[in-house]
Amino acid sequence: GQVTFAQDKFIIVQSTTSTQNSGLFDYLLPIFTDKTGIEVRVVAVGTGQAIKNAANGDGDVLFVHSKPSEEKFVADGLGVSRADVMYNDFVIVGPTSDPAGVAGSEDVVASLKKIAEAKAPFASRGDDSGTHKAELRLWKAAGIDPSEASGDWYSETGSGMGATLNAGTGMGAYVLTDRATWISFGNKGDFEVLVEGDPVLFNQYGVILVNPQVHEHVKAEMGQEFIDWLLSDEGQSAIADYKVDGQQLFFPNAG
Amino acid sequence: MRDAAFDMTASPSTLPQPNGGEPLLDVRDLRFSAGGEQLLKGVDLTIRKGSRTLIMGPNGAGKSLLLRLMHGLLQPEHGRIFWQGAPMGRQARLAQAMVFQRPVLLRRSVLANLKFALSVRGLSGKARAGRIETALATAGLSHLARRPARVLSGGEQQRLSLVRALACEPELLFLDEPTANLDPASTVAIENLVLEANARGITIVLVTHDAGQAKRLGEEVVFLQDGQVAEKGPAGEVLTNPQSEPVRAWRDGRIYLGPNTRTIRDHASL
Amino acid sequence: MRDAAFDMTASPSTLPQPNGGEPLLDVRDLRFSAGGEQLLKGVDLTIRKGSRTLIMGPNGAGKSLLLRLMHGLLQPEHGRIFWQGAPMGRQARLAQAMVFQRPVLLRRSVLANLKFALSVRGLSGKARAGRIETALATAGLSHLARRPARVLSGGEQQRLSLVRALACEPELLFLDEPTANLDPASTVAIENLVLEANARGITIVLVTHDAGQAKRLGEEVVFLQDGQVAEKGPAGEVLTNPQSEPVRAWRDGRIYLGPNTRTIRDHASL
Amino acid sequence: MSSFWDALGGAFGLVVALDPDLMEIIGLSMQVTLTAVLFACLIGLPLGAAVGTFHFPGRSLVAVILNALMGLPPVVVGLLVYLLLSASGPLAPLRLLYTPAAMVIAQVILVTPIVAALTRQVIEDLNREYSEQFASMGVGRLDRMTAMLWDARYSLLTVALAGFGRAVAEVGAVIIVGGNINHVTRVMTTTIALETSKGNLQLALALGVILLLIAFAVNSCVMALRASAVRAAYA
Amino acid sequence: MSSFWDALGGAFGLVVALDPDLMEIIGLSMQVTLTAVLFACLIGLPLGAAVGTFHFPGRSLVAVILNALMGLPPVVVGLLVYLLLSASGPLAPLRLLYTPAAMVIAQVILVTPIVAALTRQVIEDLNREYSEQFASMGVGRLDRMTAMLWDARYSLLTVALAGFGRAVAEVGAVIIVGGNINHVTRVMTTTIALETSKGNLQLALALGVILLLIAFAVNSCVMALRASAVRAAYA
Ligand SMILES: Nc1ncnc2c1ncn2[C@@H]1O[C@H](COP(=O)(O)OP(=O)(O)OP(=O)(O)O)[C@@H](O)[C@H]1O
Ligand SMILES: Nc1ncnc2c1ncn2[C@@H]1O[C@H](COP(=O)(O)OP(=O)(O)OP(=O)(O)O)[C@@H](O)[C@H]1O
Ligand SMILES: [Mg+2]
Ligand SMILES: [Mg+2]
Repeated sequence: GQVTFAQDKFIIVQSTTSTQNSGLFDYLLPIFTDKTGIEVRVVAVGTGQAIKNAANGDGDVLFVHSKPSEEKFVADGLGVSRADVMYNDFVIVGPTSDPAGVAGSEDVVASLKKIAEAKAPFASRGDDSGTHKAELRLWKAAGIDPSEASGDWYSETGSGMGATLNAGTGMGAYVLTDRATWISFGNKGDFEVLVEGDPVLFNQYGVILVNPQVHEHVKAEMGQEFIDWLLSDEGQSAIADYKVDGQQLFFPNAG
Repeated sequence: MRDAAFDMTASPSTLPQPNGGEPLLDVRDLRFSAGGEQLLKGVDLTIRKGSRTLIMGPNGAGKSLLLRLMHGLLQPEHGRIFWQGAPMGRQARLAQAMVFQRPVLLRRSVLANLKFALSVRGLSGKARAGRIETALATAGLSHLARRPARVLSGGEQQRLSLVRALACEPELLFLDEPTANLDPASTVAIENLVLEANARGITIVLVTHDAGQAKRLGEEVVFLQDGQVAEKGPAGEVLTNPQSEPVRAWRDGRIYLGPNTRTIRDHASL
Repeated sequence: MRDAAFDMTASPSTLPQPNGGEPLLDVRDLRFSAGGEQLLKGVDLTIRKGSRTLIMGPNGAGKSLLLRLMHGLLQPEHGRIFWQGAPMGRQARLAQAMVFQRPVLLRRSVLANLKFALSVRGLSGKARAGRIETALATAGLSHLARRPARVLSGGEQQRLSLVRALACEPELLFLDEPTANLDPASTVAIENLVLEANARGITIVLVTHDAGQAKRLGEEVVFLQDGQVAEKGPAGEVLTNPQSEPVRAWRDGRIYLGPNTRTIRDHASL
Repeated sequence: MSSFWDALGGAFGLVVALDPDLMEIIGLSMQVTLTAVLFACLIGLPLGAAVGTFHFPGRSLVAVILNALMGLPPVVVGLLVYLLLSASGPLAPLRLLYTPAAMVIAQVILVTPIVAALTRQVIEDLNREYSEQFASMGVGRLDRMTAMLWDARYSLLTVALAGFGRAVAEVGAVIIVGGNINHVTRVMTTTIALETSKGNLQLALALGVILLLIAFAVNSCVMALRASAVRAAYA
Repeated sequence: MSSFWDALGGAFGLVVALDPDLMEIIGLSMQVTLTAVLFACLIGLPLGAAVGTFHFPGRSLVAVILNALMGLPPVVVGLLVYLLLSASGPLAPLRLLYTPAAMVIAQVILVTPIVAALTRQVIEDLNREYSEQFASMGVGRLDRMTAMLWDARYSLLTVALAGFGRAVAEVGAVIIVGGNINHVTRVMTTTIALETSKGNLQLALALGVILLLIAFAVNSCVMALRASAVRAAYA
């Protein structure tokens, strides 16, 4: 550790837009700060940018949802260790008119095939984020290469989840989104969840302490305290308690 | 000074008609202030149709201001200006033209300056080309037609702005020291031009500091001093036999230390 | 015309010294072109210390250009200018001052214009205040000190720019038609001011179209015509008994239809 | 920053190799920006000239509003256009959302106030010199405006270039109404934003350098044209 | 758009109720923007004046570069400043990343070229009038610049306001170097971007309207000060 001045009693968490946009942090962090006096400053950016920023040492804790990238981060020695914190799931949302007729399906791969056959508009994040990577895995499972239709029925928005949802509702396109962002999203229009419940739609969040041996100014003690609290019974139940419109957004699964 | 209340209600037709042409422009108890100071202090003036009126007086007397007001470029603070019996309007200004003391030329060639002025009056094509040619020849600027107007010499600029105004064939022409920067030959030429224009029926109002010019051109002289008319009358009389102290002082090249001079010291060393 | 090759190598000390003061400014075969035309075509001129030189000539002859070149504001295309024997530099310009034909005043008050000019010369505090007061009184502008300089009348602007230049106490003063817009009293006053300054040792170079003024002020007259010196010599001789046709034409108020006039028609109606 | 030079080299390599994807993006950037600046000038120049020339009640209010609109946040403009064009918006039938046309609309809204506000200032300064002469000549309103726009054209070039700078650099509005859709509405700035969010910071920077070079080229062309026009005017 | 009016009403309610969160955000916006504009003017005014006044080799190149830099993409500026200030960057010891100071730095880089390029044009126009008189008087370089900056001050106000507009509306750069951290670096524009990505479009728009009103208020104050200064000068 290092000497910590009063005004220095904060840590920086590099995280993704889904945790921020869903309002989870607004709920969670005051509880932690009240208890420990440690302020948590969240920088919410794309997964890739968050990992890059953390690799540069511009954060004490990394809190994202892209397991392979996270494991590589630790394997590269940039992070101390990785722990599962919570999960939620992906869903496919789309217009109630449902031009591809996928409503009510629990088979996401079959649904994607239908969408591709119908050439129904589909908005992809196209930004290499955790969500985008998950989507690409699903297309691959369906045996479809949507990039061939890029600019046609398949739109890569190259933007965050919220921006992609805005685009989707704007153009009436199906979107694969994490449930948390969707539930707290304010511009739903006539969209609703059409496909959900497929086990492959599982979305795991992990937390990593940035390696203080690589970046010596990393506030390891306070960062670890935050991680420990997230993984503790208290942190886990706080996550479970966070609800929007009566719906639980994240499901704790530490340990 | 006249009674303002009376003048405000006076209509030009009720005023005595001076002999000569009928009144073209009537100025009644004109006052004007700027920057917190009264610069014109009740000027009465009648410009008769076809006449040549010379406005004279020391620097800062208000000659240029008076021209601006008569031309409708400034709004009087008090008093009235009538154009052919009716209050001044845009129509009146279109029948007038003015050559400013400091010529304002567009950032274009000599030719384009003339073109612009004429096309504003609705002229184009052959008619315009003809007039432009005449104007250029008159100003002795034919060989400079394509030069940017801003690089002309002082005298050339003055000549250009004069023929630009004349080319518009106004009924009334205001000239503010139009020969100040001209060589003797150009001065003679411009004076002849003014007399010719006047002979064609164009009414002339000219500001000058040159007593010789005033005698050559003037019919009527209006002598301004400190924003007021000190004396007016036929040019011969006013200039050769002035009745007022300001004109006498002016003629002798003296400073008039009248009641409105703030301190004697102000002008002492001039 | 002189041989250019010779002039380029000539140093002023090898040149014959005219009687009177030593040469302050030497102009050798000066040529200048702009817009594709040669406007000065080889001018030779010596300004002696303490002298009064009048530059005269018709509009567009190149008088103002010559002043600009002598003051170092333009670079000659050919030929040389020497200041006290050495090539012109910034130092020379600081010893000179110029009153432009069209006064350039800062967008500030009359007072601030004077303040600025003097502080550029390193004056401030009491010394500056004193000089400003004198300058304002000299120009008869004391009561207008706080007025924005841009709203002054034409004559007031000219007087202001003159005293602004004088206040800097130059060794050499260029005056480009400084009384063109002045009333008779101011003209007399400015002429006296110029004579006084000259008596204090300030060398004067003055452009004018006024033959009377030339006679009153002039020692040396240089007559320019079409970018060339048509005649030069003592004022009395040149003006009363001109040897060259251009000056004779000028004196008689005629247009000189010399070899360089493009067409007769150009100037015919002027 | 050695990885930056690698990225820059790589990006230049793509340009030199005329990589079709990058060319498409650069082309669309220029097309959208130049169209937007053209329209912004068509509206902003006369508008600014009118406010700078004429006296009418509320004139200074209009001037202040134009100045304030220079601070129009791109995201807000994007949202506004999005709400107008979106499927549930009033202009939905035009089906312009997520097309280059939508991006042009957003940029026109963004750039017009800049052009208008700066034009107002330039024309107001010139008008101080010309207005009495024009009034004396009886020049009509339209003629006054066009004459001053013409005579101030060299100063107004800088104004147009300021508008170009704003448009070419802009990302907040175009990403909302264009959606940064690959092969459809992806331009330089949205690509830079995307690469940034992917964590490809060096590539993003390299693309930024290329964008700046393009802006530099456009500015150079404009200034060269201007210089030759000035020369022609004096020849 | 009735929900927009609700949102606007709600947002105004927050302003009227002096909602501490919103006040904090507005306050930081103004603080960052005004500081940035101040520095941008301190650099850009003399720089633009120098380029507009003096003849030196490469002068027109510098003018073109300044013009081109008006098209500096905010994201690129953000990245550049990020890479400089990042823990692995050369200026890491300053520990400025994710602080308002970093946002100011980014905005200064963004706004300075705008101020400088527009100043150059204004001063160049004035210099055409003054330069001979100044040369005649032997006015030194510094005095020339300051005299012209002073005499052109009313026109330059519009330039400064253009810089203010750019800074106050800017989001791309400040979100990268500031991080949009609640209570630390969250300003109006990043809040608008955040609410947009949350899909709270109406709230985002309402915040945009408030931002515009603030910009309008700032412009009004500046113009009112100007007007009273003009009046004082003529009194
Ligand atoms: N806007 C203004 N504010 C303050 N004073 C002004 C304004 N306009 C003109 N003046 C003053 O009014 C007076 C008269 O100006 P005017 O230009 O009419 O003089 P003039 O008689 O034409 O003199 P000159 O022979 O020098 O041209 C001058 O003292 C001038 O300073
Ligand atoms: N930059 C330029 N480009 C083209 N022609 C120019 C330029 N500058 C001056 N001239 C021309 O040079 C000639 C001489 O100009 P100058 O101002 O020296 O005349 P002047 O003798 O002072 O005349 P005036 O008595 O009218 O003041 C004029 O015909 C003018 O049009
Ligand atoms: Mg006058
Ligand atoms: Mg001259």
